Amino acid sequence: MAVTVKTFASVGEAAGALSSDRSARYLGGGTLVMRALNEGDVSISTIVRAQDQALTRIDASGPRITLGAGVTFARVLAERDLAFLHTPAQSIGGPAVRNMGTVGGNLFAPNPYGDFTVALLALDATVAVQGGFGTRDIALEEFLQSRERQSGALVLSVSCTRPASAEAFRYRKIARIKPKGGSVITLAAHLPISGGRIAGARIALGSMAPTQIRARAAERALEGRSLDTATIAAAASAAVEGTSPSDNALGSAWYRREIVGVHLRRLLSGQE
Amino acid sequence: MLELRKDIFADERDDNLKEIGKGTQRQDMLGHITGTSSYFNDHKLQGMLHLKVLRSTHAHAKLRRIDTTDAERSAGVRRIIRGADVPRNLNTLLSLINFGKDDEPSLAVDKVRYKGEPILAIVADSEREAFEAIAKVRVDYEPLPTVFDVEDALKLGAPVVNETYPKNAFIYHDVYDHQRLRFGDADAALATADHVLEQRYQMSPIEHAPTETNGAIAAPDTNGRYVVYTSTQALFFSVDTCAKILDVPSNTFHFIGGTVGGGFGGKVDTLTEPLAILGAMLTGRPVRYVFGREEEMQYGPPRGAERIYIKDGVMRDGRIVARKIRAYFDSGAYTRLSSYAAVKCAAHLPGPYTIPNVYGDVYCVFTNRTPATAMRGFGVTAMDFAIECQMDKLANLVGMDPMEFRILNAYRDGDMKAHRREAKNTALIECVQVAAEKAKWPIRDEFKRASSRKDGGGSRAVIPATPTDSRGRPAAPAQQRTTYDRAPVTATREPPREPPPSTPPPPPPRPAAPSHGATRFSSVFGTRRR
Amino acid sequence: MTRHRGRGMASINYPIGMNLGGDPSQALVHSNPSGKFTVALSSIDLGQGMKSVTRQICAETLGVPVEDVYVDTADSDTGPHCMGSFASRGTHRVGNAVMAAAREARGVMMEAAAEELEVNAADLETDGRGNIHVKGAPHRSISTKDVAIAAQFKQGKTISGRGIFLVPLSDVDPETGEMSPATCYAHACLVAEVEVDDETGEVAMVRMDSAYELGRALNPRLVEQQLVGGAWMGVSHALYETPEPYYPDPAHGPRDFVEYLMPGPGDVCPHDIAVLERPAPDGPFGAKGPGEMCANPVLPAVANAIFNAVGVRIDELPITPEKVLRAIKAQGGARPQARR
Amino acid sequence: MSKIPLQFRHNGRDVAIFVDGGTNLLVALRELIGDLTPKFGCGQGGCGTCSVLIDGELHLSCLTLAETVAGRSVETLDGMKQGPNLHPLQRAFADHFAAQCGYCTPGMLMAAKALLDRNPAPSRADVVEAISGNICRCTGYEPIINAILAAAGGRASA
Repeated sequence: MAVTVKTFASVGEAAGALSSDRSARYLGGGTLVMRALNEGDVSISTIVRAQDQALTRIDASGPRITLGAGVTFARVLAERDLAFLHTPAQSIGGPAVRNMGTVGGNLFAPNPYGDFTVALLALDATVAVQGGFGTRDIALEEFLQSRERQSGALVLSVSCTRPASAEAFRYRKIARIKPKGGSVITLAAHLPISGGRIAGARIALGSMAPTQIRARAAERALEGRSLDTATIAAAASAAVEGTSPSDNALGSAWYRREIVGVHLRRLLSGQE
Repeated sequence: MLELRKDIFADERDDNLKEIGKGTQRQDMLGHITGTSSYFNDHKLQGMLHLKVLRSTHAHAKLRRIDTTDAERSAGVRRIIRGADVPRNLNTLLSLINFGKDDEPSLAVDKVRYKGEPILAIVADSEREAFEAIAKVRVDYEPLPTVFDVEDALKLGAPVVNETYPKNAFIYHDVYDHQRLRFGDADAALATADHVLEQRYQMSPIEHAPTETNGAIAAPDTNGRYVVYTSTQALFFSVDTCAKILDVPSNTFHFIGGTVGGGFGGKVDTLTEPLAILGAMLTGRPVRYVFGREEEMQYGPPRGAERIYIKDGVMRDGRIVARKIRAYFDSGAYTRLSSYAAVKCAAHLPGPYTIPNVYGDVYCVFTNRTPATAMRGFGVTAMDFAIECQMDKLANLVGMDPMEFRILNAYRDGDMKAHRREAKNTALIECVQVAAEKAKWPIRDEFKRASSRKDGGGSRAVIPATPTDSRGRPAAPAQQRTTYDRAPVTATREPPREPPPSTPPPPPPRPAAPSHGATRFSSVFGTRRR
Repeated sequence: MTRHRGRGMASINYPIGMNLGGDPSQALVHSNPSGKFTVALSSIDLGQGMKSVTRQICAETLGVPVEDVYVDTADSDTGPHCMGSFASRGTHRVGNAVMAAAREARGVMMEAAAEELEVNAADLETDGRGNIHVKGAPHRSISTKDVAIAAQFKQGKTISGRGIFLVPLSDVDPETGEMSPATCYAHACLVAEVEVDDETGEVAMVRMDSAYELGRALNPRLVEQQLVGGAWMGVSHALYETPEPYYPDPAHGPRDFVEYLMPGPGDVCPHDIAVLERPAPDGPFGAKGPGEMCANPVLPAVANAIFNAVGVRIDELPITPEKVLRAIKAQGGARPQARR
Repeated sequence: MSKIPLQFRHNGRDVAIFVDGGTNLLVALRELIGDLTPKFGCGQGGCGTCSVLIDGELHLSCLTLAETVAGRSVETLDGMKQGPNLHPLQRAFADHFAAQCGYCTPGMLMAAKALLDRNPAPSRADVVEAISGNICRCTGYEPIINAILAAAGGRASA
């Protein structure tokens, strides 16, 4: 049985088609769904597409920015107002993957992929999901925890905080291969400063758990303090707390635990 | 950046040549840069079908039952191929040159020995339909105990991976479970050495990772022949292997290789051609069988892992007096080419150095993993890693510069090598000198003056007294006298459960007619030459 | 300081071809009536340059320009038997077979030319530009094209040749391992410089310097391709590659090029190469074969450089950051050795 | 099952084919159009051998649903030559011996073209980034990087 492709003009119709067919997958950039088809995943027999303009909209005007789920990494990189997201976007794939892969698709990419989502998680992102009965916003952290059950849902957009300054947001992907490689671990830190003190620290980690997670102990070590050597050291040593990394082809759980603090320290202190 | 050092060994060369030595453009470059070089898959054939195999999900299991009822009814399915459909469902690659016993089925019949082993093949109108049908096959496995470590595999009571070799080791010369090298008295020399260093080295398997995966397209041709477009690195190896497995004369096939998208040793094993041709024979249509990338990475054969133990004796002045090596090649579940890798490795000992006492035992061991094969540097890469790390440690131990330590111990023209042949045409010393110069690594004048052409031979040319092993040895027949002249048509269709009886003495070297189409590559095998 | 530099070296030799079944290869060479030659092989070009190097060998032996030779490979109907492309045997074994075939074809060509010029064939020589002339008398000359026409349409001669190269099999003594595994050996020595991060165990290549001895560089550009690409593969084997990252535990095998690690274009380091040529007595124009050995010295040189940088010995490949980090921790920190 | 009609521009020429549902662009180009220059290397997006330009942007044809290129322009290596003349990138690849087995070459050239079309004077880092999605197993990348830099510099020689 060949695959059926269903293309809709609106996200509502697409969402309906998705939720009514367990063998249906939404086709974003193709890097997940087309790969699965190429590799003989016969659980997919329907591809759903939507040509809704809303999916490719970028709203970068306010303190919270919104990216349509269909926005590609190349488009993020082309947008001057999104400079704070350029490093994470640039860390995805090679140029072809960045021209294809989308912000929405990245939310579903399993380890060792999904690096952009690490950045979003540190920026307090929310995900707008179109269900059978309309749209709802879900905190990204909550979305990720229920990701396995979200395959019937259609992501419309992602919103996140715009950091107050370039200094306030840092991102680093640790890969074995340069300049493009799968993540050993990925780190993002949002450190808003208020009156010289960090207020609302967010540290997010990739490849340190089954999904992208927040490093809450490290956040606590930073909260309310100035970003000095002692604070950084405290955050670095707390980085591993609450993580549950696995072994995979790129590194072992042991190694990830060993280096997460080192890399967090380097990230926060601006070292290479 | 590449520099030709024409000044070195100039007296041994005639450089008055017209075409040789020029950086002439590659004959295939224009094809490559315009995308017109033709690879096996660049052939579009009318009505082509697609073949996919069902692979074992267990590393070691009995196949209790294979139910293809639903798969047969699946849309687009033209043919399901089982082990019983393969005319001679047991082969080993080097049987073409009389080396080793047939030990590997094209499609597993009663048992799988590694995860990913092909169990059956499905030929369908499209790849998608082949995948869909494969998903509908039900296999009832009875898992068996597995063994993944080479030394565990050789222990008494280890699970038997491959019944053809019930002790999990390839048998050399019908006698030993390893290839040996004996030169001088290593134990005695170790006892008198100033320092003894024993170390363990381990090399992981390595995947060839050519950008083009393994594959073949087979199509019925005129006159009952089949044209086969293939990625093979060894065209006649593949032709004759297919002739043997499919039990037809070798001129049934017209193999066309074209350009190969990288091989590195990973396209020697004739993995896809036999099933593609059989599919074409059974359906009368062109059939394509191409590995996906995950198949290539996990179930295409890798360079096998090796574990190596080295024990060296070195004197305070830096001379190595003894080297004792035990090495294990992880062959995976079947022999493929690891059997020969061990022989090549034994001949390579003790590396490019003149050491008066050398002792080596090299094992080819079966484990429940993807069968290993050749790769660039075959049989040598891992041993060089081990030997050269060891050399660095020895230099450190005696407080010598590692470059000078290499030059001191380097083999030179006229020296006797451990495999009992005179070293000739050597150039290790000059390589060390030039590399040191390039890297601005200072070495002392006496080492700069050393030469591969000086100070060899003499006492270094002697074959030392070599003690025989204490245990009596049976009269060893000449190597690999197991004949490849396969017993006429009592073809084994599945792996034997019992080890086959010991081989009879070799028949006359040239039977009147071969019983099959495959060419015997070596009718002179066993001719002793020193 | 967390990053340490170190240098290490290794030297190796490598046997050319294999000792199995005599390791034979055949070649056929023939001319068309325009004096253009075809080499027919069943041998395979998988990127190493088989077509190109045998083309040059054939042209040199025939005494014609390389443009007048075309090499056809990989066809079992038209190409005679060859063991295959492996064991660094192509240049040496196939090259020798092509040389033998070209020599035979040259013999016929010179006889045909001699008949046209009414001289003794032994008095003729080729100029490498498509002409055959009397030694010492370049004006008494005939083009290979005219020779080919005469041979085909007047003299009834086939300007063609057959060649085979075979090293008779050497039996292996079961007790001592006595054998002749190869007839010639290539050599190499390589220095690797690395930088090791003692907090993460990451190893970065800084540079390589090497000397490779390979009999003769029949085509230096092709040799360079092998040595540059081969050394890259050596780095890859040393630091990255494995289909079983937890060997002998078979779990977590990579499935794609993200999980199967090989150095990327951003991991490439400068590599300065010297090529030495000590001709092998039985090599075509002395050539051995650069293809297989080029990666081999890199692996131990990198391992030895890591020791020089941080004082740890990693004896298991690949040398992953995890292995380096574990060793540094077990040692109680990096211990840089004397700078080289 | 019904086939889906699909029209697009292929190397400057309008083409019309019928594809099965789910067919990727690589299969459409190779098996339906007959353009064999893009190669199958992995089907996973990891090797870049199937790289093509879609409306001037580098894409992986194996991960592109064929029908999404309807009405768009697809460029492959088959369209790179300018008449009988090689593109400067092709000449530079030849001059630098930047191909061995040749299998990655079509994808490399498309990735390089995507770079130079936008950035005619790239740095080495730009070149490295531009080919970072393309695997080469033979060359060690160095000759490829040098070839692209040379083509950009207008000196397509070694």
